[in-house]
Amino acid sequence: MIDFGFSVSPSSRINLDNADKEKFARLAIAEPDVLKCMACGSCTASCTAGAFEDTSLRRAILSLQNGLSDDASKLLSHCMLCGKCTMVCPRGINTRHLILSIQKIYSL
Amino acid sequence: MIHLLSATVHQITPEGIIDRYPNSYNHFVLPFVIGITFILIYLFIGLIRILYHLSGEDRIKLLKSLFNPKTAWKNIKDIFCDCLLHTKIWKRKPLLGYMHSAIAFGWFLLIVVGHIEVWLFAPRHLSGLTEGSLYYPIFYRFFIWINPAHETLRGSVFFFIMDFLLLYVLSGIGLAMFKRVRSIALGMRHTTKPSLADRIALYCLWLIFPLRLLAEGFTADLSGGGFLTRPLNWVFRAFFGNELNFLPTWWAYSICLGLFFIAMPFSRYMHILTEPLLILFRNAGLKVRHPRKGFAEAEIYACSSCGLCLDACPMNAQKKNLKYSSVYFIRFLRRHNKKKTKEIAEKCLMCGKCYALCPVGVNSPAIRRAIRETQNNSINCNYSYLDTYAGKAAEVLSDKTRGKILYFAGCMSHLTPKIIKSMETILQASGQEYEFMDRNEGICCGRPLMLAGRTDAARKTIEANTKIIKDSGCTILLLSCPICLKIFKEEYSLKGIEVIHYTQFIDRLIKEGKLKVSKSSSAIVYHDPCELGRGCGIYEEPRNVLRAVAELKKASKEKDESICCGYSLGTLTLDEKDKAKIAESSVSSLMAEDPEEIVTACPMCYRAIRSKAEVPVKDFAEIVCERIENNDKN
Amino acid sequence: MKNNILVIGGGPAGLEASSILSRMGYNVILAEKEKLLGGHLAKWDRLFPDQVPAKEVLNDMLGRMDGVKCFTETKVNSINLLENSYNAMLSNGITVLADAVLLASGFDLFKAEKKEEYGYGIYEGVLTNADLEKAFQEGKKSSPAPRAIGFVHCVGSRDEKAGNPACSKVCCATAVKQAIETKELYPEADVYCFYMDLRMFGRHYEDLYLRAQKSGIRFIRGRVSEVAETAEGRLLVKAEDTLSSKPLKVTLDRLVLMAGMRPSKTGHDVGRQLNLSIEDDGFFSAKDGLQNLQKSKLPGFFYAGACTGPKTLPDTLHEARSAAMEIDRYIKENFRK
Amino acid sequence: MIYEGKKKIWAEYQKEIPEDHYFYVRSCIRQSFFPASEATFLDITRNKLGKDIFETEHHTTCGGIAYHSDAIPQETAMTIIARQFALMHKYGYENYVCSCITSFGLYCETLETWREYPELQQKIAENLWKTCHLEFAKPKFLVHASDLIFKYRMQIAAKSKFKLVNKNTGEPLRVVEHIGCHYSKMFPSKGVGGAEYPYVLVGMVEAWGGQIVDYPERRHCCGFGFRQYFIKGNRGYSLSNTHKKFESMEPFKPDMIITNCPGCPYFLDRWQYVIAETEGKTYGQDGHGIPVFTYEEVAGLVMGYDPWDLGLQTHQVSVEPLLDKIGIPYDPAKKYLGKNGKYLGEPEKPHCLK
Repeated sequence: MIDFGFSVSPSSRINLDNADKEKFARLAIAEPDVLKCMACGSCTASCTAGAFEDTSLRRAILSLQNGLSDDASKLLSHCMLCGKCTMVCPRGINTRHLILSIQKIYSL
Repeated sequence: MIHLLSATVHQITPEGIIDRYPNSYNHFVLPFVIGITFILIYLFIGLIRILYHLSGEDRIKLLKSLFNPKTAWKNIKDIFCDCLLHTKIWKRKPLLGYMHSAIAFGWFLLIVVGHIEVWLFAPRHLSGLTEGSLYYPIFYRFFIWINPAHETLRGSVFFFIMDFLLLYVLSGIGLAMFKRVRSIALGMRHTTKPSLADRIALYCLWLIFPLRLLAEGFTADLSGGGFLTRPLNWVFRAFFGNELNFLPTWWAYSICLGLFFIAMPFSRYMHILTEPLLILFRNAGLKVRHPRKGFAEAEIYACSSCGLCLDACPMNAQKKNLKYSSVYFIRFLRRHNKKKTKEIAEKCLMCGKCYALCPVGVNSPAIRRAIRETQNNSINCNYSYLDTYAGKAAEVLSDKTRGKILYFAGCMSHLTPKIIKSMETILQASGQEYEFMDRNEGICCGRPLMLAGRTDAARKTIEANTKIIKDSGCTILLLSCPICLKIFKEEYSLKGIEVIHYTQFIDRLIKEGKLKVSKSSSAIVYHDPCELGRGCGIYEEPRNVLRAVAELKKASKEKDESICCGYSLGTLTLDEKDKAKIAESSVSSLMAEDPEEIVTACPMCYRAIRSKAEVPVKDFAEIVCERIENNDKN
Repeated sequence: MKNNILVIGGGPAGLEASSILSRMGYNVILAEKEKLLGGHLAKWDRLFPDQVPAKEVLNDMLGRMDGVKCFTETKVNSINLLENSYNAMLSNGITVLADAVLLASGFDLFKAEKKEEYGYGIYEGVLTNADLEKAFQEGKKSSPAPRAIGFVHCVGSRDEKAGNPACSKVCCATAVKQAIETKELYPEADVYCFYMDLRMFGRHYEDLYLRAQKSGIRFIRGRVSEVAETAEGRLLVKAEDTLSSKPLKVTLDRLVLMAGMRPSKTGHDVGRQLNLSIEDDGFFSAKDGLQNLQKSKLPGFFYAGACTGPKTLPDTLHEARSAAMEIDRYIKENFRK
Repeated sequence: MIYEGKKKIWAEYQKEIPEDHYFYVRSCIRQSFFPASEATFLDITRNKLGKDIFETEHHTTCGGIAYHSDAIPQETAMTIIARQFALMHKYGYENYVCSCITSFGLYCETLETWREYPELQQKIAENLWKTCHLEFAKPKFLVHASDLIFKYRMQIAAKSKFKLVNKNTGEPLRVVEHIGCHYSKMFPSKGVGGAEYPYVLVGMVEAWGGQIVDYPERRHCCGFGFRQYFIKGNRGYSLSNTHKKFESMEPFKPDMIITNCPGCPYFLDRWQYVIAETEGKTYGQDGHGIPVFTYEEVAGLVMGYDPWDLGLQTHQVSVEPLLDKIGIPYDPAKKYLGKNGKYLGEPEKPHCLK
C-alpha cells in the first residue's frame, strides 16, 4: 500500500436499501406514534437538553428511517425525559415512550 | 353410626361441664385440621421467603422497628384499626366499612372470646396438641356438654357474647352477599371479577357463619347457647323432634373452614393474613426495591382485591381501560404474568389515587415504578454536560443569591410563561429578593426520569441541580411545579434550604401581610394536582389563598380523591385520545358546582384542563396576581 | 325559441354545466374531442380524499345529460364572434350558432417524458399518476409484487425548467391517495413519497396524510434528482433528504410520477381563434380573479374548470354551476328583454 | 430499458454538424497525455476520409484551465477565445472543431454570453483589436471533435477491419461511455443526444458493433473537476468520484470505457491504479482494470491501426486482454519501442493491478 496523501472518502449518501427496516418495524409496534411525525421541529425547539447539547427527536426519527441508528442514539443520549416535547407535539406523539423505545430497541 | 352417637348423648345427663367425648375428637374436625395446618405451614414458608428476599439493610431496619416502642405502638394501632376495624373504609364508605369490620373484627372476637371461654371452662384443651387444642376452641360447642341446671352467670354471659358476635359477623356476611348483587348500594361503581379460588373462598366464607349458627343451634340443648342458638334449637326440635341428627352440619362447618383455609393462599383472602406483615414493613420504613419479591410480595398478597381502586382509578373514564387498575395489576403480578404487568405498569398515570384510597395501603405505584426500573434503568445516557453546566450556573448564581429565594420554574413552566410572569410579579409586589434559577435554561428536576424507572439517570440530574442550589447559598427554594416539588422533597438532600411550593409560599406571604389580595365574587374551583395533593399532601394552603381571592366551590372529587388531569408524566404508553378522555372526566368533576373559573397549580394540569374546559382556566399564581392590591395605595 | 349554448369539452366541468343549462331550458350542444365523455375523470379509478370510485361520480353526471346534444370525437374547427353570437364549425360538419359559449377544455397532463432524468418511457418501472390509475381500473396486480415503490410529487409543477413554476394543486393529495392504495395492494412493499411541500389543504386531506404515515408510507422531503437502472433492472433513485441535509438513494421497483396540470391544447386552439388572453402560465385569464372567474373578456364567452388553472374536482364542479348561472343571467339580460 | 424511449429523446437533440471544412484546435491536456489521439483524428479525417481539416500552430490554449481554476478572469478567457475564432476567420473557415471538452464548453458558454450580452461581445472585439489587431468573428458551426467522429461513424464502420465484438463468443462488447461534463451538461442542446442520454459516443459504439451499458452513475463526473485535482488536499475527492463510478458500473461487467474528454480517460485510467493500491480493489477480470479509451483510439482500433501507434502503451490499465478479446493483433515486443524503433524503457509493473 502506498500513501498518496489522499484516499477515497466515505460517501455521505444515505442508502435506504441498507436501512434496518425490521428493527424500525419493531419500533413501530412498540410505539406506533413514530410513524406520525410530520417533522415540524417543535420537539427540538422546546427541548430542555437541547439548550446544552445537540438533541432532536425529529432528527432521531429521521435518522432511524434513514438507517442511521447511531446518529439517532447520539441525538437522544442527552434527553432528560422532561416531557416538554410531549406537551408541544401537534400530532400528539407520545415522545417520551418513543424515546425510551428507541433507546431500548437500538441499544441492542 | 351417627344415629348411635346422638342416641348415647341423650342417655347420660352430666353433672356440670363434661366432655361429651373422652378424647374430644370426632372425624369431622379433620377438614378443619388439614386446612389450618396447611395455611400455617404456607404462612411460615411464605414469611421466610419474604424475609429472605428483603435486603440485609431492610431486615435490620425491620428488626429495629419491632423493638422501638414508638413504632411498636403504631404497629399495634395500625393492625387494630386497619386490619380489624377497617377505619379507612369507614371514613369513606360507612356501610362498606361496617361490612368489613363486622366480618373481620367479629370473626376475630369470635376466635378470641371463644378461646377465653375454653380457657375458663375447659383449660386443659388449650394446654397441648394431645387435647385437641388446635380445633377444640373452634368446635367447643360440639365437644362440651353442660347441664342447664348447672349453668352459671359467667357461662350465660359468654353464651350471649358469642351469639352476639355471631350475629355481628352474620350481619356483615349478609351485607357482603347483598354487595355481590348490588354493589352500588354500598358505594362502589365497579367491582372486581373474582377468580376461581376467590369464588371458592368467598362461598366458603359466606357459608362458615350460617353453618356455625346451624351447628351450634343443633347442639344448643347440650352445650348451652345464647339468644340466637337456643331459640334455633327449639325451632329445630319443634320441626325435627328430639332425635336431632346434628353431625352433618358440624361436618359442613368444618369442611367450609378447611376449604377456606386451603383456598386462602390462592385467593384474595390472603390479605387477611398478609396485611399485618405489610403494616410492620411499612412502619419500619421499608421501600419497594424489587417488583415481585420481598416487600412487593407482601404488598401483592396484602391486596384484598376489594376493587375500591377501580372507582379510584382515573382510567375508569373509559371502561376498556379499567383493566389497568391496580387490582388487576396486582392479580397479574401474583400470577407472574410479566407481559401484562409490564403493560399495566407502563400505562399507569402514577396519580397515586389508588394508593391513597386503598384500605390496605398497597403502594402499587411504587411496584409499577420498580417494574419500569427493571425495563429502563439500564438505558445508556450521556449526561456529562450536566456537570459542566451546573458548574457554570453555580458560579453565576453564587454571589447574588446568598440568603435569598431561589426560584426554579422547571421545564414545563417554560411552556406556560403566564405562571413564570405571575410568580415574578408576586415576588416583586411582596418585596421578596429572589434569583431565577432557570430563566433561560435549566436542568430537569429528575422526576420524569424517576417516574420512567431511570433511577440512575435521575440521580445525575439531582446531583447537578443540588450543586447549583447549594452553591447558590439560597435559603428558600421556591417551586411552581408540583412535579419538581415531589422529587425535591423526596430525593434531594438540601439541608438548611427550605423547599416550598408557590401555593404554600403565597399562603405564607398573605398570612404575614406581605402580600395583600382582594376578594372577588367570582366562583372558582380548585383542581388538586396529583403530585401536589396526594404526592406532597398539600391541600389546604392553596385553598386558604383561593378563599381569599374568590368564592371557592367544591369539585365532586377533590383533595386526595381528585381526578388526575390525564396528562401526567407518570404514564409511558397511554395515548393521546385516552388522556383526553381522562381530562374530560377530571373537568366534569371540577364543574360539579358550576364554577366560573378553574384554578390549578401545576403547568401540566393547567394545559390539560385548559384543553377540555369550557370555562376559563387559570394558574394559581395567575389568579393571585390578578387580585394583588397595589401596596403603593396604602 | 330556445337559446343555443355551445359547451366545449365533455369533462366534469362541461358535463355539470351542460346538464344544469339543459334543465334551465337552454339548447345545449356539447363538443368533446375524445371518444368517451368524462375527460380525465373517466380515466381515474378512485378520487381523493375519500376514495370514492370515479365511475360512480361520472355515472351520476352522465345520468343527468338527457336533453344535451353531445358530439363526441368532435373538435371545434373554427369559431368566430358575430354581432352577439358565436358561429362555430365542428369537425363533424355541424355548424352551431350559439348565443353563449362555455369553454371547459380542462387540462392536459404534463408530459412526464420531458423530465428526462426520471426516465419515463425509458425505464419499465417508471409510470405516471394516470398510468397507475389505469392499472387500478384494470385491477392489475404485478407478480411478483414490487418490493419498493416511490411517488414523485411536483413532476412538471413548481419547475421553471419544465415550463411551469406553479403548483398543480391536486398532485399531493393524489400522490398520498395513490400511495395508500398501493400500500393496500402490496402491504409488504416499502412505499416512499418524495415531496417538496405537502399541500394537503382541503378538508380530510390531512387525515389522508396521517393515514398514509400510519400505514408506514415514508415521506421524504426532497425532489428526485435522477433515476437510473441497476444491473438487476430495478430503479436507482436519487434525491436529497432535505430534512437531514443529506443526499439519499434508494432502489425501487416502481416510480410513479405525479404529472402536473398543463393547459389543454384543444383549449388553446379555440382561444387563439378568438384572441382570448392567456397568462404566462398558459392558462386562460378570467375577467378578474375574484368576482368574475367564469367570465372572459368577450361577451357571452365563459370559462369553467381547469382551463383557468389547476383545480380539484369539487372546485371544477362549483365553477361549472356558477358558469351556468352566469350564462343564464347573460342570456336573460341580453336576449330576453 | 426501453430503447425506443431513448431514441425519442435522441431525436429531440439533433445537432447540425457540417460534413467538411473545419478549423481544428488542439487540447492542452490531450497533447501531453494522448498525443496519438489527436494525431489519429487528423489522420483518419484527412487521410482516410479525405476531409479538409485545417490546423495552425498559431492557436493557443483556450484559457479554460486557468479560467476554471480562478486564475484568470472571464474577460481574459473570452479574449483568448476571440483570438482563436479570429484565426479561423483569417484562414477562411466558418466551422470550428476543437479537441478539448473544456474548450468546447467554454466556447459554448462564451458564445451564449455574447448572445445574451452584446455589449460584452463588443468589448471583447475591442480587446481583440487592441491586443492582436485581429478582426472579430464567430464560427458558424461549433463542434467538438467527437461530434465529427460521430458524424463520420458510418464511414469509419465501412472502412473498419475489426468490430467491437468478442471474437470468441460473437457477443458485442459491453462498453461504458463517458462524456465530459462540459460537453452537454451545461447546454444540452449543444451536444448530440442531449445531457441525460448523450448519443455522441453511443452512436459510435453502436456503429462499430459494441453494446452500451447504462449504469446508475453514468452521469457522474470522472472526478477531475480542475481544483479538485490540482490541489493535493482535494485529490481524495477527485478519487472518490471515480471510485463511485466504478463501484456503480462493476455489476454490469463492462469490457471497456470510451470517453470524449481530455481529463476523463486520464483519471478513469490512472485512478484505477490508485484505488487498487489504496483500497485493494480492481474492476476488470482477474485483477485487471477496465481499459479506458479516447474515441479516436477506438476508431483507430476498429480501423486496424497498430495499437502501439495509437499510444495504448501509455495507459495505466493494460489493454492487451481487450485486444485479445477483439482479436486485434499486436506485437508485445514492440510495446515500448518509440516511433523510431528505439527502446523507451518500461514503467514499473504495479503488483496490485495487472
